[in-house]
Amino acid sequence: MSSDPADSQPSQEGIPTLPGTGQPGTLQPSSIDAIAPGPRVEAGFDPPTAVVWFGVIGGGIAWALAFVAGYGFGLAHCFPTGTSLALPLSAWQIAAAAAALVVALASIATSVWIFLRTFRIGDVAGMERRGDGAPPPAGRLQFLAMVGLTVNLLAIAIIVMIGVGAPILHVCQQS
Amino acid sequence: MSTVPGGPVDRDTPAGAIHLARQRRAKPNGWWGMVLFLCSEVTIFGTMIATYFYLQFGVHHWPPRGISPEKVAYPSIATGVLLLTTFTMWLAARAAGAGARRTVLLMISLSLLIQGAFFGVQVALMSSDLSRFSPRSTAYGSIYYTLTGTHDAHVLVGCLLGLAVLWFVARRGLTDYWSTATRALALYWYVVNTMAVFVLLTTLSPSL
Amino acid sequence: MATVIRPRGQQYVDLLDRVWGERKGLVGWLTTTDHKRIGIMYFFTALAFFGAGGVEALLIRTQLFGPNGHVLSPAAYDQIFTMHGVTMIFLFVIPMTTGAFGNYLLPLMIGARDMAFPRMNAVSYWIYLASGIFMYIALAQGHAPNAGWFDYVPLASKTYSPSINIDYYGWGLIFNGIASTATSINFIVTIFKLRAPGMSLNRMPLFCYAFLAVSFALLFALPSLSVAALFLELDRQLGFQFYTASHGGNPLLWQNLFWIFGHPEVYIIILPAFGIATAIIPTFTKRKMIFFPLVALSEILVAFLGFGVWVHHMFTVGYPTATTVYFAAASLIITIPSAIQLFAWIATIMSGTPEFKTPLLFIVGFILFFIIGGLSGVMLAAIPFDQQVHDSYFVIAHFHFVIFGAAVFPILGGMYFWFPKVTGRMYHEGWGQFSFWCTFVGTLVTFFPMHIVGLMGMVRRNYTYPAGLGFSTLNALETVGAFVLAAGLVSIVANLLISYHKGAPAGNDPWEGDTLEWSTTSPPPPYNYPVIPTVTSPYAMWDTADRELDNKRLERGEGVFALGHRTPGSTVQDAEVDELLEMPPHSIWPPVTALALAGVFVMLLLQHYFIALGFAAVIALTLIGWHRHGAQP
Amino acid sequence: MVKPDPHRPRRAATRYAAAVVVVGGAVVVSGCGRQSIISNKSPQAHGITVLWWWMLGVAAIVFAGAVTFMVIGFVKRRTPGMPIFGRHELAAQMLVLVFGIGIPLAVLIPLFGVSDVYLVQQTSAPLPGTTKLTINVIGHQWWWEARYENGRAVTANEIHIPARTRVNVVATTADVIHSFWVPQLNRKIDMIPGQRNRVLLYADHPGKYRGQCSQYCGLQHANMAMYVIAQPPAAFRAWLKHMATRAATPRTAQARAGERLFMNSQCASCHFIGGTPAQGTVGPNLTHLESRSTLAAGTIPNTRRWLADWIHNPQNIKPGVRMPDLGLSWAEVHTIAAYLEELK
Repeated sequence: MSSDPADSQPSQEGIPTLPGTGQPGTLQPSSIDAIAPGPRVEAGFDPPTAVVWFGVIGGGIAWALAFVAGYGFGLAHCFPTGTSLALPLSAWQIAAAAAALVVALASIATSVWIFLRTFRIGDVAGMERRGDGAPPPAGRLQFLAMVGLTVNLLAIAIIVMIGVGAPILHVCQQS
Repeated sequence: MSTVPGGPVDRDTPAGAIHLARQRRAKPNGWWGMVLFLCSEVTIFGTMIATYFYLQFGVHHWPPRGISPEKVAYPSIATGVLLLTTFTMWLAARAAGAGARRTVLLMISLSLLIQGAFFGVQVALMSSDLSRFSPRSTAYGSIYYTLTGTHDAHVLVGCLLGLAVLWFVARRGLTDYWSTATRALALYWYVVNTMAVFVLLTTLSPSL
Repeated sequence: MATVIRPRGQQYVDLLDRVWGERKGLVGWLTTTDHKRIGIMYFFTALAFFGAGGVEALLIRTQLFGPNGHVLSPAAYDQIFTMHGVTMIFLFVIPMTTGAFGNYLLPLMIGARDMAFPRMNAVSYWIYLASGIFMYIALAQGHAPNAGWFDYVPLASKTYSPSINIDYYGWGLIFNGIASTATSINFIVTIFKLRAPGMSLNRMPLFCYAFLAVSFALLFALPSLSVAALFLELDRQLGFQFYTASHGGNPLLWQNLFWIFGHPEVYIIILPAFGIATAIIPTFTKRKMIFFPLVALSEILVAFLGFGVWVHHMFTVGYPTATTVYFAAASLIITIPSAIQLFAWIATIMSGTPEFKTPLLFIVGFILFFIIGGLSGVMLAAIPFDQQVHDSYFVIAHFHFVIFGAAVFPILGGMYFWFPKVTGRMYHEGWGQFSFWCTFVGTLVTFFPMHIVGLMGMVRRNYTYPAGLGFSTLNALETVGAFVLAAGLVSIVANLLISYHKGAPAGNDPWEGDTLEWSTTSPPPPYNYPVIPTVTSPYAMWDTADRELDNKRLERGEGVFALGHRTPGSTVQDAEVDELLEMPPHSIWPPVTALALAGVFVMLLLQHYFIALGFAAVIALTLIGWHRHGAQP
Repeated sequence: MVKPDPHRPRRAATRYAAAVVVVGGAVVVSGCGRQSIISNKSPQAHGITVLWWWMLGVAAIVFAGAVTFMVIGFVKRRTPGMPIFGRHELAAQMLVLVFGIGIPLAVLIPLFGVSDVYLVQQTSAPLPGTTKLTINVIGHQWWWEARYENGRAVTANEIHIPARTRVNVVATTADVIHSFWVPQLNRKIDMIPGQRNRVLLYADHPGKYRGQCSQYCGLQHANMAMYVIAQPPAAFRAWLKHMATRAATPRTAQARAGERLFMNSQCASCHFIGGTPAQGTVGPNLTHLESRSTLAAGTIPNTRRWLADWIHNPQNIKPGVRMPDLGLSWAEVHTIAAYLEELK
């Protein structure tokens, strides 16, 4: 690569020596590896990551477990061989749903708390800026909280549906 | 304008590796890759264990008539011994972070001995089982041998991985890449050991 | 070299060009680890399989043009409809979305220079290619799988399918699954660790959320399929008894395992389409997505809930109602995330300034089809109705509206949308809009009447149907529609091929797009960005100040990382720069490894287990060679 | 580049509205089909049809609403500038909340209650003691076997039931998975190896209702149809009594020759004819073959010509069928046909 007179800016440097190729170079690795770190607003409010994520997925996981348990109990009990469960099937199903509901409520409470802590009433545009793209951690927290609110809402709906629906039906009536 | 650690630092020297391990806030890519791979492996074991019970629900006699329930003693002892490697691998991973090459080599070789022994025992147990019942006669046999066989295969692969890491760490020293690899190997064994417990409980469930 | 007046900072660009330059020609393609070239290879391979699957579809439609058709023999028909399903799902849609679009665009959108594991990325492609060839060898031999893509036992067992057909299916899917698993791991780590500085979770483009969801879904769904297929092959080749009811096995085990994979699979197919839609809509409405957090959430939530609905494919197998109700509930609620997204898109179009260019037209078509398919999906979550129309043409209509109308239309729109970025040239708008209307009408005419014949009692997977049940007219109409649809698809490919040679230069950002990929040149250089961009919102390209800053930093040589294949790694949640990663150079080992793996599976297919073991040893050796340079895997 | 024609999306909208209307009409038309779920002939099928019409109505409203919104967006598309921040942000967000979460929840939960908790109990297996008659229907590749409670009456592909009577069908399979489906009478039920699934059959009126195997079961899945024939109870009892009798003895000489030929050829090893040496159970029971209107599971009508063609070369009519091509001469074929025609 020829160094041409046209390039006479102060920031102009030659090409550094590359690993392997024996070309002359003067560029300083430190300057070429320098970067401004990602912008970050210092956190006034920054709860532990685990808490935040419990607020996001707690209800979902609870539903998943209740659902697997209910399906498992149902199959175990209603298979031709009929494994006995000590308690009636519906009791197990209600218990699983109830337990899940408690967890889901705890989870939604968490996300509501975080949402309120990170949410400021402002003009529409302000909300928009907060809603997407506000600097972390506040912006990220509010984002996750909003997600958690919705996830848990749906999780609660579905837990109630199975908790009520399954016991109403005849035990082991083949569909 | 701050300098990114790891840029000027040469990550292919032990010194650079230690520096990186110290200043990292996030887990390295290799670590994440192994974690996700293990998610997939755990799902495989979960599916097989679920299969075991699904098949059990469907039949009146489990294990089927003519097949005596598994003996509890030997498999339990073997698994118990295997669990020791959780500790040795943890030590290896920690030493890798600190750049203590000798400790890493020692701990991995120690684990390899135990794991190899475990594999041998498993093979012996399986051959004795095969003399008692065949995977072709009933679904019980099929899932029993597939489940245990899958776990043994994971142990074998783990041993091969261990040998590879041992060799490269010995030859290259604890570069960032191979110290991450050591930590990933440790993760792998944590999961394989955990699965060993679940597989054991599943296969012994008729005898308990 | 002629002396040129270079802009300030040009020398860094020259340096990057030198460092990242790849080999030319065929060798270059074989050994490449560049996510863009791999994406392009994925694209053309998937397109080829799309063609094959399309031809199979046309054969099916021709056979069903009238009652008692004689185009295909029953045996041929069974192979064709099975291969149509397998091809479209495993060899076209997934590779086209995750493979082509994901590979090419994800690193660009998050401002990285490559995937987290470039060589693993390459090996996934080669494995996918090999698995596709593996399955099509079967068809060439006339031994293609013939028990349907769902491959129910005992029909697929050795007793009722003694020939090798089903073994191609079993081993082929495990083989293919390895590639997808590797890809999804790669995507997740890339999204977690390689995001540009400042791209915290709440600033990640929605496209990336879609692909994150897909990757997780694949990661947890595929093992179930692989295990099911493994059991199947153990049954078939070694005489195990997993699925034989008379020996304590259970045929429903297959159905459970298959659909635990099979339903998430449906969302794996549709989610990238959501991602593409959420990339196209803001650009052409010049408006941010309404409710960014909820849209991101919906993409993840659909994938999550998708794991809780599988038995709605099995409502007729006679399970107790007390268990099926769980799945009915999930199947109903899962429509809500989709509804959120749907109305977010509609509201965005409604409150923005939509410019109905071809890509947006395809998205509008996608929205309309997705509503139809979604509504019929809700109906199928009503157990009694599902038990009535299950395995009828109503179901075919439903999932073709979802999978073709809703999953493929955004792919087509995306092809137009990113064509300027990938090729540096514009497509022909007039032809583009023609091709849209052709495809749109074709889809409608092909698949809509299927609802009606389904309600009239026409059963799926029949190679023929009798006259006198009222199916004939509508089936003829469907066949005509299928050919119109095919014409539309051909016109798209033709448009793009011609534009590639004759199209007007596009420039960096023809659409005033909102995501980072529009900031670099078209086509992007091997290193994607001369300067790693910093991000302060999910619509990076609309934050012009940030982009100005990038140019200034290039002049100062900040963040160019030109001393090797380097890209910054960042923290998972808030994307703060954490370390500087060393990317591996091009390598010949990925294709070699894939080849050895292919050897393993061919030998398993032919039941030469020891030779298979030998090939496995070869793989181990290649992996040793792989690490000779000791760079990132 | 071409400017988008301002009328296109509205055309799309109207086209869609039209399509919705069309499907409505066409579905009504389809009601006359002999296998249509719309022309229901039992309380169960009726319940499902009503559910379908309600769901279609709601779906049409949702679809129309969505299209309207997009048309509005199209009409207003000329609003100038580049509003990176929407002017109606709150309104738009509310729209998403209401139409994305609120209304769906309000619709889906009732749907769940009505269909998956209430109606499902009508269409699922009849509770013990609520049925008057049990029929064992066994799926074979590719035909249906029907065995009546008392075990003596056995027939194939044409299942007679008494009208206005709750019949308990036990659906099992002899080989692969099949699915028993008579759309006009009730939902379908799969036939799974190792499982005894049950479904309720009830017909409001006497009549002939077509059914078909609806789970892919191999090469001739397409030609595995059956008829459910609902008769007035008295007629049904007579039919059942007749079914339980042994086969009629052939009267003509040709028929007797046919009987000998039948018993000495491979036929007898697969087929069952009551009161004769033919005790095979692989193929359909032929004791009262002539009482059926179709052959080969609804593939061809049961006439002399078709019967002869079938015996002569079944593989030509139903490729892959288990019945082999016996290579009989036409003379032999007609002798056997003559015998079978006597089996009233």
